[in-house]
Amino acid sequence: MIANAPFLLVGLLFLGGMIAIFMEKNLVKIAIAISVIGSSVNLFLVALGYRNGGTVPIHYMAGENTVMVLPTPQAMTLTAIVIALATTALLLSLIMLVYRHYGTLDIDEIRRLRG
Amino acid sequence: MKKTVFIAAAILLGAFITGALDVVHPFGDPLEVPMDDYFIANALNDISAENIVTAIVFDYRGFDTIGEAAVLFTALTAVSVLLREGRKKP
Amino acid sequence: MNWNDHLPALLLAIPLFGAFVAPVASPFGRTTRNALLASFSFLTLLVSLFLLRHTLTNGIAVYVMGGESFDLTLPLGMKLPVRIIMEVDAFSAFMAVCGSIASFAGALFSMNYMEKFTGLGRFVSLYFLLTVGMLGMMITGDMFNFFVFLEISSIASIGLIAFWRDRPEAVEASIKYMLISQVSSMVFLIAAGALYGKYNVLNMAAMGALIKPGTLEKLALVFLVGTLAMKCGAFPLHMWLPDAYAEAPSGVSCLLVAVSQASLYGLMRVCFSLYGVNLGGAFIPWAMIVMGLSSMFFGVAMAVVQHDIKRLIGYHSVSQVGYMLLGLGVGMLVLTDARGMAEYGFTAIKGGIFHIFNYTMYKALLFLAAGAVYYTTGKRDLNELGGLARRMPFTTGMFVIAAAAISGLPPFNGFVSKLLIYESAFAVHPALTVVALVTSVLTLASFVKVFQTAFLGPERSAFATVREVPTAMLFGMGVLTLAVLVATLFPSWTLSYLVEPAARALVDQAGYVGAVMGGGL
Amino acid sequence: MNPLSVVVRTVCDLFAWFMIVFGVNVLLHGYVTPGGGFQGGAIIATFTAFLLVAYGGKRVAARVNNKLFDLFEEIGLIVFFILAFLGFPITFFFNFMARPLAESASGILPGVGTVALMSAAVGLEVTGALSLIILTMHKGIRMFKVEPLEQETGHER
Repeated sequence: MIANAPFLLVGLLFLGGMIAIFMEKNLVKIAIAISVIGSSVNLFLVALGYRNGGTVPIHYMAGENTVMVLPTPQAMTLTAIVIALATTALLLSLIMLVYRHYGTLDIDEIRRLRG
Repeated sequence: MKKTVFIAAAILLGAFITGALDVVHPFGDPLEVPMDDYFIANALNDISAENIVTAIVFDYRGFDTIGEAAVLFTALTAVSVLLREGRKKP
Repeated sequence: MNWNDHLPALLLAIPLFGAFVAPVASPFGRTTRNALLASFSFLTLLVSLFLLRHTLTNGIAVYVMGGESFDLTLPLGMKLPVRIIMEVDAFSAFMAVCGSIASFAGALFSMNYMEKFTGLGRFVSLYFLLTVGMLGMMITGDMFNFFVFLEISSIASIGLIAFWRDRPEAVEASIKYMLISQVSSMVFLIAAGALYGKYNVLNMAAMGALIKPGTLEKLALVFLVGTLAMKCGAFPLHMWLPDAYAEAPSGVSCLLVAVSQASLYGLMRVCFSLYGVNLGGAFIPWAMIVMGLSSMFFGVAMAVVQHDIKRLIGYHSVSQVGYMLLGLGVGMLVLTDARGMAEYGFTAIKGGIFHIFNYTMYKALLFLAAGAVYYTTGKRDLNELGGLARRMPFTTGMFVIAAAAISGLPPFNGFVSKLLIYESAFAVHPALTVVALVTSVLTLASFVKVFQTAFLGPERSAFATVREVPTAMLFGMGVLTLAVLVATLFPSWTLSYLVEPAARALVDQAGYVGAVMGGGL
Repeated sequence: MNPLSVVVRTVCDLFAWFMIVFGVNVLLHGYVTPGGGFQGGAIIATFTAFLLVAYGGKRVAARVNNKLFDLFEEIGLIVFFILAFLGFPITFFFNFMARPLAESASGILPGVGTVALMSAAVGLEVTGALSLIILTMHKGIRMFKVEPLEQETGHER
């Protein structure tokens, strides 16, 4: 159980992000919470690829050591980070527009489309 | 009332995810990794790439990378669509 | 080299290239831009039709991205695939044809519809990227690649929904969709990562061969089903869907309908091909049936009271998605039971798949017709519309065809697929059919109301100068009308030559797995 | 954004250029050292952010040409696509220039073939795209000064 601490940390981060999304009223804080969730997913992918005693997956840096950490999750994380960056930029632009139109960031007051 | 339901749902989801992560495999000890071992063994010999991660990103899983470049391009396009200067109403 | 073997890559490469060159080409003026939009989406449609023909004659097509040969799925000395593999069976090709027809029609429609607005080079680019995301989700065979295309399609649709950024409602709909889709795609990535961590493969077919029932698999299944059902607009989190469909420009709404079908495709792929016989009990099928029934009922109940014509059609989307979930859920329920499958399960799956085709066509047509009304009158509120039938005869005719098809009036294609779903759901429990029938009646009532208030009645003085929409828009609607009419006039041909191979491919997990893993498993 | 003090601007003048050199280094050696197209591109794009913070929006908007970044981004994307497309007689994305380790000891282009070229192309694309995103979002602040918000034509008939 204690050896799985990285996975539990990922779960806690995710939980914190989810609660922040539901609790917070401010759109910028919600954007931050979504970033936290994205980071927790990236952390999860990297943690999946760790092998005890493994080295960096680059041949001339690893030297004679043949145990390397898994490279695929690192490649996946690279992709996921860029995607998270792109979505954060878009989300912030949308929030700028929302503030321009509604004059508020409170999610409860943005309600022209209810019903 | 609504808030309580949401928080309960969030906690449930978080607990689910924590539970799922706990049974993946013990941290630092993946059991069998045929795909990654293939990459580690063959990246240097096949395409003489020292950096295996780069070899995966641009060769073995290169199609993901063009998707990723497309995501960045999409985000740029969407941002410039949202914040464009429109024509004024006459 | 044989071009037929490279069709899966071309299907994605053509619209992707169109998206990349659109910003370069758009300064050359309106004609160049429109020619780009029309020609590239037509090429995509053509490639998808060839792909469908190829899969119907030659079976499942696999395409290894970057491999030494397009069909060398397993590298030398390996039992598992390492590269990204596109896997196109009859079901994927069928969905890709639906999607590219909607994309082509929306492109033709948008040429005139959007011409008064700014930022059109970017619009074309985003439109193609949305098409790429949709088609990529439909033909990929790799979990992580599916996630990448999911993100492309959701980011592109967010940009397009908020395209009229000077309307507060559009921005609000867009941000609502963005919050939901971001959380759901992160949960999808967690589930995909957990499955990768356990089995060390990312290919869906290989994962389907390796997967064993267990705790992790069950949790991952719940996550995958939940996120993908959310993205295709099923009941508990359907709130984004009518807003997004109503506020997007009409040509885009037409494509968004097909994009939500791509999420439904992912859901079916996960349930049938990835898990298949390992679904583990009746929980997921029943969850899907209940989700379908409640989407149906609440969607139509909300639709009846709407005044905004596009919002009304958007709420009907929720209820129509319910039919497909019901049909495919009933089929999933008897997946391991050969007798039940032969008696009613296969019929249900056929009904669900046929309904996907019908729904994409007539719903896209309805959105385009509503867009045509908005284009000529500038109004979307039903209380301000009236007497348009004489002014816009073609639009009215096509709207009537689509409305009859969606309400399931007997000669039309909507009736055929709904009948297949009714009779198979009746074998599970009569109450399912009752709910479906009530939904159908309410759908009819609501479309009679729309037709009566918007198109019939006395002519309003405000619309004295209204004229029929330009030819390109009529062509866009005509493509979809043609598709609806083909499915209406030749239902048995459609069922036996298009729908049945697709249903067979969907049920055949061993075939899907075997195409990648070889015959050994 | 207002320009910061002269200290910051001098430091920016001195050191921001090293950002570009370091980024290009990371970008070009992606296949041997940690790094690659995305990382290098992101480092180069930091340069734009530096300028924006140190010199303020007005001066940057006057001096920096968005067309340049547009060009970077388009060239990167299209080169990447064409490199992927050139593998077509075999498969899309086939690494047609790759040679095994034994044969690739000499020569200007290393045996990784398209990996290095694609990495450079992606680096160019990421540089352009990230810089443009920053500049566009910064330019978007003007929305808050215009009253009322510029309306689109075309909604009315």
